[in-house]
Amino acid sequence: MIELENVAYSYGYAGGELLTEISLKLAPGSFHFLTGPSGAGKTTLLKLLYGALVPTAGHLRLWGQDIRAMSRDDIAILRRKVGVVHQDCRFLDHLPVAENVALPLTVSHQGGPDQAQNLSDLLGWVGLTARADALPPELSGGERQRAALARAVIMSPEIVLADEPTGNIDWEMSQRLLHLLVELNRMGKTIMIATHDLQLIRAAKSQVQARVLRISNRRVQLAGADL
Amino acid sequence: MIELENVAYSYGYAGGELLTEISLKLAPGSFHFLTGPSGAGKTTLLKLLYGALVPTAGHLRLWGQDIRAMSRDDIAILRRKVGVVHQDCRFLDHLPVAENVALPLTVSHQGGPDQAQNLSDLLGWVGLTARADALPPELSGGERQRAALARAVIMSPEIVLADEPTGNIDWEMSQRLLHLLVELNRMGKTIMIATHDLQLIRAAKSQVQARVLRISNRRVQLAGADL
Amino acid sequence: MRALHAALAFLIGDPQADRMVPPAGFTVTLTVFTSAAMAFLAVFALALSLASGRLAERWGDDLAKSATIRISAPADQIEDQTRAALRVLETTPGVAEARALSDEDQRVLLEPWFGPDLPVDQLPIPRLIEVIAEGDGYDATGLRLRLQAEVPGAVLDDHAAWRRPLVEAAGRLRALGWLAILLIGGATGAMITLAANAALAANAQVIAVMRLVGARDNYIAGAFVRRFTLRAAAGALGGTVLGVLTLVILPRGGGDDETGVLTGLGLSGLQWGWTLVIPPLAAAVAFLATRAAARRSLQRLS
Amino acid sequence: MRALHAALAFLIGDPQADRMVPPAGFTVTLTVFTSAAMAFLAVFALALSLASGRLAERWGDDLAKSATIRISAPADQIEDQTRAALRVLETTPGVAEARALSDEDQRVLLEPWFGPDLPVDQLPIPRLIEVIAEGDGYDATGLRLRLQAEVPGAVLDDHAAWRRPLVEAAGRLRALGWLAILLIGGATGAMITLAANAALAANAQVIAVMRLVGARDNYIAGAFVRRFTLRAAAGALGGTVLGVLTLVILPRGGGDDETGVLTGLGLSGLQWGWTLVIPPLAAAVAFLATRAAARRSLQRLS
Ligand SMILES: Nc1ncnc2c1ncn2[C@@H]1O[C@H](COP(=O)(O)OP(=O)(O)OP(=O)(O)O)[C@@H](O)[C@H]1O
Ligand SMILES: Nc1ncnc2c1ncn2[C@@H]1O[C@H](COP(=O)(O)OP(=O)(O)OP(=O)(O)O)[C@@H](O)[C@H]1O
Ligand SMILES: [Mg+2]
Ligand SMILES: [Mg+2]
Repeated sequence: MIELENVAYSYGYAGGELLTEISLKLAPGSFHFLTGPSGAGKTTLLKLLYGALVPTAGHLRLWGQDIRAMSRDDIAILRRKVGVVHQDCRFLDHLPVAENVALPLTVSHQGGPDQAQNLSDLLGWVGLTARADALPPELSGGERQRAALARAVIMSPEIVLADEPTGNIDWEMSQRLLHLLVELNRMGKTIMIATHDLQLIRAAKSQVQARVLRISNRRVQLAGADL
Repeated sequence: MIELENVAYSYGYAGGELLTEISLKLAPGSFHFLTGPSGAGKTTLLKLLYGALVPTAGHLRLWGQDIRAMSRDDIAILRRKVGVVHQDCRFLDHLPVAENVALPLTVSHQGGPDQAQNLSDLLGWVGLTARADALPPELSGGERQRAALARAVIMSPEIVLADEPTGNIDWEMSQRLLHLLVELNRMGKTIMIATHDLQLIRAAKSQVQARVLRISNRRVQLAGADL
Repeated sequence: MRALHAALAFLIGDPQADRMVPPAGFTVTLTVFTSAAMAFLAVFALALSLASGRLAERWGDDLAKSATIRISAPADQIEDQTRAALRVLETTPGVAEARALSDEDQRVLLEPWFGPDLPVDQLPIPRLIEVIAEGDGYDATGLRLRLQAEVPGAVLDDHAAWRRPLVEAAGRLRALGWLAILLIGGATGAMITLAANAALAANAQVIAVMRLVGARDNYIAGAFVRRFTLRAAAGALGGTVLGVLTLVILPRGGGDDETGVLTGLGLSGLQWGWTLVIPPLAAAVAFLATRAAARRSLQRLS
Repeated sequence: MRALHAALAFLIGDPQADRMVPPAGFTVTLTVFTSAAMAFLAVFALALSLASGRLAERWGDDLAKSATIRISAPADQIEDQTRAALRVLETTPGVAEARALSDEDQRVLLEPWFGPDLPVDQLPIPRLIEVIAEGDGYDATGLRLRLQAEVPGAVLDDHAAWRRPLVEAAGRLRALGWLAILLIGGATGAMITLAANAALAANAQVIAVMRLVGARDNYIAGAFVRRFTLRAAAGALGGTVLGVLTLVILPRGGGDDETGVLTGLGLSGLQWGWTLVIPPLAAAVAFLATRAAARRSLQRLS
């Protein structure tokens, strides 16, 4: 569903390409971790995957379409199949958490009654039931990340791309979130998580077959068994 | 230097007090960790400590002054003795990283030549020399956290309050940052770090005498030896 | 029919989409206030223009009947000279009509000076010819020269000519009013554009979030454009109503004489209809300005 | 001296502090544009006010010398009645001077009608009295009644009274101009306040960061206030210069006759000085508006 062929990306300042020679295929139902030192380009790679950035070289195909041939509206429609957790979770600060989480449904005109049930189940699972009516600026750091994850998965998208989703969350809650993603993966969804948390990767590996990708030296490599 | 006596805090929504009966003394040269589940009130407690929030009950004294008796200008002056790393690191987005890091010096009119040396040493230590001229929105998540830590310590403040400073940072870099804080502590500064990262706490305990506080059940308790 | 339908759909909008734009904020207040203030000023400029327009017309009409020619000559020559003067006037471009006054007419004219009992027929008083101009009027200097040559006893007295600059002044005032309206319209457009841009810039996060969850450009832009257009229209409506009320309340002088129009600065009859144009015009300006601003912002933030 | 020093320090500012406020942005552009547009309109309103003011004065002066009293009576009574009329006029409030015209004066007056050869002394023509009014003038109806009672042959002819409504109109126009200036000033203040508020709201993060690093309220507010005041002053200066240039370029009619002042709508001599007041006034409005906005914002975001 997402294919990268020799993709390179550069933000255009001195220092040249940030990522180079990246060839990667995200098959349906696969589970990936993405690691690498801070500033290696994990967020950049995820942004390429959901069309927020366009490769400076190489080919990137999303569901068979070349990203360069897509209009902004095409990308908007495509985003409805991709759930994204941003590293700096952003919300509509004037709408309560529940509405923010349901935003993807609203935008694609799908707010039905079974979706409402779905929403409250999801809020319960990420532990935000009590804060459903709060405004996003009133959330704690970890609560924001949980709300962002809930928003990313509410449409049961075909791919979930999560950027450091547990950076501000305690271990128990991280486990719950991981469980949610593992469940989605078992339903055939593709998952990719960028993280520094090696413990999280270990925990996942005991539950699903996860590939660990590592960005080092501007390239993406399969990480060894040292994890 | 900071004393809390029976302090309570409530954001005023249903559910009552978030923190209660908190009595705490931060002595000069002490090293504290603050843990607790997401949403327990770690950030709230730190905000109380630097005067961004005022207790709803109890007494809070900063350098002997009661917080309720202080004007906004008093608090501003006091902030110059406190280095803060926010959980969501905020910067002046139109100024380059180096200027942002030097902001506390600028505001207190202290930008001399030795400070410039200090600044570049500090940027080197947190690994931002190459990004010194970038604007904050061009930084990666981890780079932002490192810049925020650099900004917090540039004045060699008497207290450093860091809220989840390594949430987006890889293990090696976290060690470097911890080292910086340990060095400051050895110079007599008081450090308090809110974190979920148990590995970080363990690493610190092998270097300095650190107390681990845990917020649970709305109160602050000394965590046991299980860490 | 389709345009009406589109306009209705626009007015009703998509309540879901509208919720995504933060409801209040200073840029929104600014838009309402700006369009209200500008509409208020526009009403005044409009009144000024229309009033000066009427003034220019009336004074212009008066000007047309403004000149007399006086012929003083020995009693036996006076008839000949009068005929000669009338011949000259017939061939003068810009003169619509020329008529010698009868004794009775002259008596009426002189009454203010001598009272009603003047024995006009016994006095050696001159003969008067009334000249009625048309269009831009005649060339007074040229006419004087010709009369001097052909009718030695004739003197042209265009005693109302001093009003001509007044008529011109009224015309200029009217032009100035329209210029002010144009300026006000342009300034309003620019201010609403800037306010919309400021709002869009302040809501960069809203746009980023909407993009992230798969909202299309039209959906995002629509919400902003609708909000600004409706606010601008509401503001303009308020400003217009206030302006009209002020005009109505404003003390008016002279009544219905020729100067009353300027004195009262009021509008009359159908002219009030012009003010109805202001709010939809402001809405249209706001619509175009905001749409352009939204498109540019969305392009830039892509 | 101290005020000057403070003003200078304000203008120079703290370049370090100024860097903390994002330099550009639509709210800043909006401020410049708004104050420019408003200054431009203010120049026009000022010109309108001053020109109508002069017009009202001149026409008012003319009005003062606008009436005559005509006394027609048998030759033997005419001197008595003239004296009686002068006595009445002496005790009429609002009459500055009254003077019976000599035969020579009358000949000059009648010349336009009868030519220079009229045998005034041989004709039963009435005696004329010139009445010069002062202040608001006299009560014409009352005067008429008194003359009717005491001087049967007298007729009051205030033949220039038709100008009175014109003078009133000019006065009203002047008042309208000042009203417009007030409105423009108020609207400018409100718009700048709103723009400053919008800028402060958009820069909540800047304020939060500055607070975090220990900046005092005055330091933060100062940076915003300085930026807005300077921009508003610059905008107003530009708008004023443009407005003055437009006034200079605008074609002017009639020359220096009594109506020329309105026609040209220009300013004369010292009046140009008034336009110099506009930019500092705009700056003062901006200063006060922004400072109030900044204080409120800092209070709210504390
Ligand atoms: N918009 C931008 N313009 C210029 N440079 C950028 C921009 N965004 C990121 N960078 C730079 O590109 C590099 C990679 O950034 P990226 O955010 O992809 O890193 P990351 O691997 O996600 O790091 P982290 O773990 O700290 O989040 C960083 O050095 C960053 O400074
Ligand atoms: N401004 C606010 N208004 C209302 N409620 C708030 C506000 N800020 C925080 N809260 C609530 O108070 C609780 C504690 O928040 P706090 O940020 O202190 O948690 P935390 O311990 O730092 O959590 P995390 O580890 O997730 O950062 C949370 O439930 C949060 O929703
Ligand atoms: Mg990242
Ligand atoms: Mg927190």
